[in-house]
Amino acid sequence: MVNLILIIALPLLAAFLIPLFNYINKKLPSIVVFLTTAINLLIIILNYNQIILEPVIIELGNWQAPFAINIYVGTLELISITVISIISLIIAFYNLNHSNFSSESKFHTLYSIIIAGIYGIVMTGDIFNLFVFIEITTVAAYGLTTFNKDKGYEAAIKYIIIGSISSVFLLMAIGFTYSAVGSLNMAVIAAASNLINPGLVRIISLLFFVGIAFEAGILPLSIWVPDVHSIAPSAVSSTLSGLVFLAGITALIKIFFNLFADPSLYVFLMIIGAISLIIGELIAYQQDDIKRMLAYSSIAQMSLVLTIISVGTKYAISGGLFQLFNHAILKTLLFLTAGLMIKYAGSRNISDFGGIAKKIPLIAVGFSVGSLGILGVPFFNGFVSKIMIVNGSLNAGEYILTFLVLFATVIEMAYYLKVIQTIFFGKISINPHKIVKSYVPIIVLITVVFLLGIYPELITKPLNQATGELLSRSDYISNVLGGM
Amino acid sequence: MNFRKILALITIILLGIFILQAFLIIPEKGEIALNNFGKADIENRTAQLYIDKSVNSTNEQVIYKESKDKESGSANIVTSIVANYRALDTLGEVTVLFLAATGLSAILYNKKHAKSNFILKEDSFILKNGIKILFPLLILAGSYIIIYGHLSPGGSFQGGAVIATAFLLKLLSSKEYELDENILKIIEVTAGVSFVSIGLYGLYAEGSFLTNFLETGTIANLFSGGIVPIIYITIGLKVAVELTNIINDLMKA
Amino acid sequence: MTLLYSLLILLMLISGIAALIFDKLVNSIISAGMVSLIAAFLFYFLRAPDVAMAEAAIGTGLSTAIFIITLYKTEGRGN
Amino acid sequence: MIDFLEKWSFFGGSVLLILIGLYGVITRKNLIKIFIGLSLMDTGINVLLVSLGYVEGGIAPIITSTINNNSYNFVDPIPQALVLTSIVIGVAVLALGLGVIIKIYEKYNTLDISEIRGLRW
Repeated sequence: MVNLILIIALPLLAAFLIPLFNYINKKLPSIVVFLTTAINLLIIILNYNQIILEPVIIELGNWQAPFAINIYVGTLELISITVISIISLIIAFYNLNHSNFSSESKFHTLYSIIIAGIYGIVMTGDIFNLFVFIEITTVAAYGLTTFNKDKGYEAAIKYIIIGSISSVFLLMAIGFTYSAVGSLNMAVIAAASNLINPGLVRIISLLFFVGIAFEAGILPLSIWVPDVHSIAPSAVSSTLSGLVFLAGITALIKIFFNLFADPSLYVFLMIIGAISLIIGELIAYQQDDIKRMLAYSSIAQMSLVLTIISVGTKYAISGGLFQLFNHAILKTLLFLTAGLMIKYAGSRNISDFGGIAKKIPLIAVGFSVGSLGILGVPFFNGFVSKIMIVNGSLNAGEYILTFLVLFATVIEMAYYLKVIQTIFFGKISINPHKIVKSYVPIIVLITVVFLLGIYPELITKPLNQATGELLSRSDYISNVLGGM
Repeated sequence: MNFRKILALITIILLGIFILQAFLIIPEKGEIALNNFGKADIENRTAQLYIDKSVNSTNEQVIYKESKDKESGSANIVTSIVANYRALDTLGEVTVLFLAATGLSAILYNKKHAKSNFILKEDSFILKNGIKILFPLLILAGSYIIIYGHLSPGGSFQGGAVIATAFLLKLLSSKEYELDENILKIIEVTAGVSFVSIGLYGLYAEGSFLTNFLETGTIANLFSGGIVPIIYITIGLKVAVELTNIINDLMKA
Repeated sequence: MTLLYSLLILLMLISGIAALIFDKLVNSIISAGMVSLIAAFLFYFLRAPDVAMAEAAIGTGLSTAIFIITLYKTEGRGN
Repeated sequence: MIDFLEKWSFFGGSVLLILIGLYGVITRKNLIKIFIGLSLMDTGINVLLVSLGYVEGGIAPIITSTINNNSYNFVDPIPQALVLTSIVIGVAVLALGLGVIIKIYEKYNTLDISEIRGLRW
């Protein structure tokens, strides 16, 4: 058993050391970041079997559990950090060859820290610590956005303004919670949450929603997403879209399932999510810029996950979570391949990608696999989760929701198939630019997609366990508080 | 007053009503709500345990210059929370500052080695010499605030900011003054790495990240906080360097 | 004592509004610094000397300084 | 009157400061003013957090030669620790934002968001 705090501490240590490494050799920072992500994956694998048996609670600084910061890793957190570590490893590998920025070592510093922040958001069991990790993640993302010297600054300013406003509301929610309960520990708050006045619970949870939803890509607060995701370098877009959204949704789930489990809030979440889903898909349909299209599609997918999870039945929640992890893998693949195609074609417009598949077949195939996975075609990983989502919402009697999900899939199909058609059958109309070959990340990601598509039990079994844990708050509380 | 401003005003007023009603809620019996102003409840809550320094031990009185070997050992309870009970937050916060400084230097990278073109208009004699005298005093004050952070008000953030202010004044006062970026980098790396390493040593020695693994002494003595003052010095250096970096970068931009 | 607090808070709000409506950016920045300074006093009255010091050093001192530097680097360059 | 002020001046004042800042962020066109609005919001939330932890007649949570043991009526130290963190994070984000503003000015030679493509709204 290796202490899981290491997966937060090691990237931070690496990041603090990077100026030194950069002094020794310009290539070293990217290698060090790659190695730390690899070690993180190793640590998680070493812990996997134990955590699946029972949740691990790490008390920091040797202080008794509810009184200081603690880190809680249950099954949901375990699956999340596993997915995060795999994807971050793949992106770090991609960065080995592809990060030729003017200030490269700084890019790796920020990348290393954003990964630590994402792990922190997922694992922490303390609401103020959650705020700190959210700030780490967003400030690193602000910095990473500006690495596009062309248009990055405008996107970054938008991001910073909206992020700062939401962080104020998040702090307000934390302050109100602390004032009412007298503790910042999630389990203590959960235990006391039926004692809090219901009106106050509603105000606090809405403030939490405003504070975190901007990280999770839910629409009214995520107007920054398309700008930032389309402008940032591809490795950053896939990190933001795959991993930061994953962390944001996990944090929202923690707030709305572990902290305040108030059924009237679920209706609110479902409505917000459904509206955001349809609007996201409709705007994505109109885009011609491929990365903007993918960004709006991410918004729609995240809203889908939020809506389905707030249905609240066991089956629906597992389906939503499965979709969340699928989305992380698929969007990484999509953003990486889209970035390579943009580099090759020298343009971001879908109409300029005609016939690109004949020149760079593997990348085009990667993009198609990602698209088909999102659409939920059989043998791709999205298939099982789509089925679970539709079944889950039907079983819960939410027929309107089922209809909306299917409607959204149809729109999705329209725009993804349009891109695939252009790539494979369009007329070649480009004078290709140079491209750095990078096959390994794409092949690995495609393998993962098919692996999960053909053996979904790999993830559905632990997911069912995670859903069970999520729905039994009393277990969570007694796990952390012990006999108190 | 155009349409947009009126819309903004209405939104703000609605938001204000929404937030302020949280304070108006009168809890029914058995329910809890926000405390009234001045009626914060500490009794039997986490805060009381921090004040009593009895998170892991039983409730004993803490007496100035008498109590020995109390959990975090520092007389300033806010410090003991920042640097000991909730040290992970502080690590995160230092990381945010580090991120901001790194991001800023990446943003303003192109003109890195340009000289600062931001100085006060008149290179006045009084100002120049005034700052010459003030500079060591500010550095001294900053260091004092950091080192005595666990005994008196103040601490690494305040002290770090004071030191950064000293460099700000120095940069303002003369064109010629240039910070040695290598030294800044060395301090930055050392401070950051030692903070994490202290945490990791706690993990190695006592089995938990950021444990206070040193003996704590008598409350209110200089050497009483265990690792608290050491952590505070590393944070103070880190804060001072990052803030100085930020100012330096902005001035050279 | 209560009246003193309330007056200070009123002053803080007025400087806050002033910071937003002044035409010249220098005046806005000074007003925002004023808000921070009053907040530092309020922290002192709320028995939070640590926070008061931090607000005075960081909020009033450094924030204002970096605002002024930015102003000089942008629109203030001409004057 | 005094009772009302006592109860509301801190809570109401800090919430109002947050709202004033938010109004500024939404309506102002100048980027520096928008960031002034953000820093007002930060100050407001910090005052709110500390005042939530205030105890009437309480004393600062530091054990000194006069306050020589812990049985005094201290104010809540936790919000103060949180606010220290929040102040530093605030200045970090502010500095990063202002750095980006300088770059934007270099590119467009203006700070007016209605004249900057990609920031108009």
